[in-house]
Amino acid sequence: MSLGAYLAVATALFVLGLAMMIARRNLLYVLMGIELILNAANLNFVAFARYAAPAGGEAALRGQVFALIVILLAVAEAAVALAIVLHAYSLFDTVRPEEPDLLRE
Amino acid sequence: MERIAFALFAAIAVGGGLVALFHRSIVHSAFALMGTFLGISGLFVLLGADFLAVVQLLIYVGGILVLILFGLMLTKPDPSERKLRRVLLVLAAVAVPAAILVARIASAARWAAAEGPLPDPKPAAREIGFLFLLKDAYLIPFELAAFLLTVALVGAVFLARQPHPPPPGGEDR
Amino acid sequence: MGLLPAPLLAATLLGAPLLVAGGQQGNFVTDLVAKLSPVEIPWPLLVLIGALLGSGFFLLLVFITPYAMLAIWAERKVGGHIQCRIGPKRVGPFGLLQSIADAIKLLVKEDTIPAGADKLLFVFAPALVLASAIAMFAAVPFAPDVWFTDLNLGVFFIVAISSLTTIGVIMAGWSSANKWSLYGAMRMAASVISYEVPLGISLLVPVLVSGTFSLREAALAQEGWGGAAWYLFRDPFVLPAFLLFYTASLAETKRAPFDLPEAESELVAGFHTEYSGMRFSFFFLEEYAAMFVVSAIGALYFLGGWAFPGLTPLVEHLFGRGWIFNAVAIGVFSAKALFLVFVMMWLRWTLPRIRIDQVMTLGYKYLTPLSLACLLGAAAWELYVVPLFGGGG
Amino acid sequence: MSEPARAATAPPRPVPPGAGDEHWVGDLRPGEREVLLDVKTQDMEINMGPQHPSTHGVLRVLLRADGEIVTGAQPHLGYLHRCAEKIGESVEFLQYLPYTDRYDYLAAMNNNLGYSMAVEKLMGVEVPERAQWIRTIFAELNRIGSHLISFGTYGLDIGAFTPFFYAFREREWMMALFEKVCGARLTYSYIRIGGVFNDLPEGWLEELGRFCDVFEEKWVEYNDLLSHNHIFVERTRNVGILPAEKAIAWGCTGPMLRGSGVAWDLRRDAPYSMYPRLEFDVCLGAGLKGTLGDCWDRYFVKLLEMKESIRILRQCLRQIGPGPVMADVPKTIRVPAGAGYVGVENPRGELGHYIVSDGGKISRRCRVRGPSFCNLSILGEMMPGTMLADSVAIIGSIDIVVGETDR
Repeated sequence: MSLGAYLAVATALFVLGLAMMIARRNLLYVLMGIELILNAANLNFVAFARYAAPAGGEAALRGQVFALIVILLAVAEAAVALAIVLHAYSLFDTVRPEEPDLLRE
Repeated sequence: MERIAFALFAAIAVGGGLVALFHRSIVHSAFALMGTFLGISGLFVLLGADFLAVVQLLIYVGGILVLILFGLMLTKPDPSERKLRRVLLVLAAVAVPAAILVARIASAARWAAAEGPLPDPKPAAREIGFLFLLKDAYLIPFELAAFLLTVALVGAVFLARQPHPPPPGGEDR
Repeated sequence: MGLLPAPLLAATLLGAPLLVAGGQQGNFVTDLVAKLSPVEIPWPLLVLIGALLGSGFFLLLVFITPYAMLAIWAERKVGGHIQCRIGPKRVGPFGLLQSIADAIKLLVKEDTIPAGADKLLFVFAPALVLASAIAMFAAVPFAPDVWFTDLNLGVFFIVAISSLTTIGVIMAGWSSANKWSLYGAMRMAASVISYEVPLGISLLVPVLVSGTFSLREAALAQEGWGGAAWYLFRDPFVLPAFLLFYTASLAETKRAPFDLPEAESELVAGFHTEYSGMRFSFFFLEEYAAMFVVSAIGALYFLGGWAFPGLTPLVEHLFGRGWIFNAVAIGVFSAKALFLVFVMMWLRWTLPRIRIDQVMTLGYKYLTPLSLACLLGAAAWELYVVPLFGGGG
Repeated sequence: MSEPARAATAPPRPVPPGAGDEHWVGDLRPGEREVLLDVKTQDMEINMGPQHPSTHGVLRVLLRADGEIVTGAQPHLGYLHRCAEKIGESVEFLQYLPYTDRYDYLAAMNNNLGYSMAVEKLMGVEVPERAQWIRTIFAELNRIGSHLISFGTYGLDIGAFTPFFYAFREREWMMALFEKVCGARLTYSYIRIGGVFNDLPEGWLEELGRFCDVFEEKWVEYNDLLSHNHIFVERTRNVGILPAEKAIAWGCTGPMLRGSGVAWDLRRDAPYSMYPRLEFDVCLGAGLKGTLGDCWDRYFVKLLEMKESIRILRQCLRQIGPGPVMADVPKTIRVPAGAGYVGVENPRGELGHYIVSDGGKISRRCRVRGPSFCNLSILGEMMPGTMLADSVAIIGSIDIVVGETDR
């Protein structure tokens, strides 16, 4: 498989995640979109690392290490984001991202 | 043959993403996302990142997805979700050409040693552990990640709690 | 009935990464194909073949089903004897064929889908649950040279795959359009999220001691004349870790006293209230497969795998490490794993069920800190005490 | 106010500030309580029953639940209604006796006794002494059998399967004893108006003595198996606490009332049959494991009563003498005009019969006060604020027999 194929999948996932964040009216969709984007990025990291250093070694693992840290960040982000969503839901009684607009007033 | 496996996993990943984006029911979207995560896990395997593939399964499917499902059960979906916005279609229309374009660019660029079949991957779990802890290269990111997780845990618990103490008797539960 | 392809497809999906992750080593199905083929087949193709044949059909039909049937029979027999009854005895000798009769009954039963159910997810959920059970089963080695696939991340993989079961259960509970099912699903999600942490951490103790995620390598390292090589006796922190692991695995496999997702006196039948016939039997199969898998992990990682003091070294001494040794190893290993399964049954028929808040309290307040303490203690032991005795780390 | 057909039409029961400290299950500290209660959720209505494993028959309880926490409960009765009282006003006195078996089918002897005594009181019949002894023996033996079922099913409710079978082992013997006397195993109609149907067979009393010996051994086993099981205690202590005043105010009787520490037992306080000549204690809940009046207390009172019944049985065995077992009662019973109420201490509480006669063969009014029915009425009061699993424990500890709540 060529690197391009992996990149294509990653791009598709990235755009889908972006679309999900922009177009769907639910904070949880935003959360899911972010996860998709992070996954796409991870795929890129790993694919580049694999093709950059096919022989293995530390260089080949760098991408994986980065991806691992991204996954860790995603976990933290998901926990906090979910807490924010629930918080917003209990305050505004909605999960639409455009409703909480207290700062505008 | 690797092509077939790749096509399978890529189809699962992208198909899951598409369903997640376009399905009217958010619960279906969340379950479709599981397909995406599984597909990406498979792609990781094909890329020789077996440790990462299992981590992907464990964290995304076992952790984040369950969290999202919990969130779904605890919130009320918006009724206006029933009608999808046109933006969605436009973006989806952008996604496919963009992916093809990136693929073209990527294959046109001269990446080092990207030609020909790659040697078989080696198991990476132990090496990643060494990288993180023994060779000092990634010790600080590792510690920072641990610190971040702790902070996120405390923060999430703090955030999810009631913002104000409920007024006596006037709580509209 | 478009039901059977679903688990097979799911098994393939899971089996492919599973076997690739095992490297080119393959399993005996792929070995056979490679040997028989006149031309050399590239390994990814072998992997796919292995996934299709080995993981899907082979494990499901040849191994899990008979095992689960036997386990279900044993459960009823054990329950019967604990309760001053006899248990099944009419169908076949000692009622041994009772499970087959039950299976036939389940197969010919009407397959109902509730009117309000989400049909797609309702049908897919049991397939997903069963597929994860198959994939878990595939990673268990039975003897030094008998395994479906030798993963270098074996136990890690099993823990990860077991989370798919959770998703399947949530899916089943949500799609049934039944509030009791939903309760079961949410209880499952809550208890699994809480208990995955102590389960994983307590498993890290033998991982730390053995230095490998591979179940097979860990078991190989515990062979020897005495039982002293068993990790259980290696240091004072592994035994508590084993108890913590066993407790947490009860919750993971939703066995009593943690059987809240299907607590029949509270939730009717929990997440599988609306299921009937074949689909119901899938949940059943998964439960027993999961029981066996966690018991196998316990046996391989804590109880010395296929080593038995006096017996296996003797066999090795007499016959070498040939097929006789492997056969004995399978016997010893199965006995250990099945003993742990038996203890699970014993507990089920003895203990009352605990409440959901008590489950959470136990998980977060006691098991998690204790398992962390065990991990720290074991690490310190390996670092400071083992070198005193001249052991290498 | 008419009862709302669905709980939805009733105003939601407000959760008191601090989530009802007295109701609260377990020992959650304030912080934990907030974590449990903070997320904004909708209450969900669930039908527990009529087909539910732990409603002990065809009871239907409409629960309103916020996640795992029950915020409202409304029992709906009538799925097993068989017009027992109306039948009592349509058939002759003796013909009605078999119907009494069917209200609390686990304590049919006690039901027979209650009805017979009510009719006897109106007729002014003097029951021979031996018959009185036999009646007492059977009432106590059936109390043991009924409490055994209660013990076993309570284990099932909490999730322990095995005690049920242990309880059935002894109950089987008890039923065999009944079978030897009257040929029936569940609905006996053995105690008749004026005495009992026939005398005891040869050797029966000796076997009863053996039963008492064995049962006392097994009683210890039950306690080991369930009463002091840590999980069981944790599941039932401080759950469904019923203070004494409340129990009295809601008209609870039997183990339900005694579990709250109120010493009220008709056998002692309104003695009938041979009870005045027997020595026994009224078993009370003492808050041994938790608060007084919790589920564990109600459960343990029943266990203690089984032991007390054995004590009574032994005294009966010592004192019973030969004699007739039936008073001189005509074939067709005509009851003089008048009205009378007789309450007897059933395993589940006070079973009362209020009979009005106009002097004919058929009673004018036959009112039955069922203990399960009265005890069940408090359900809606006890449930809010508990958890779903506790609601099962509470229903189990109230120990209803739906045949009796609906009659």
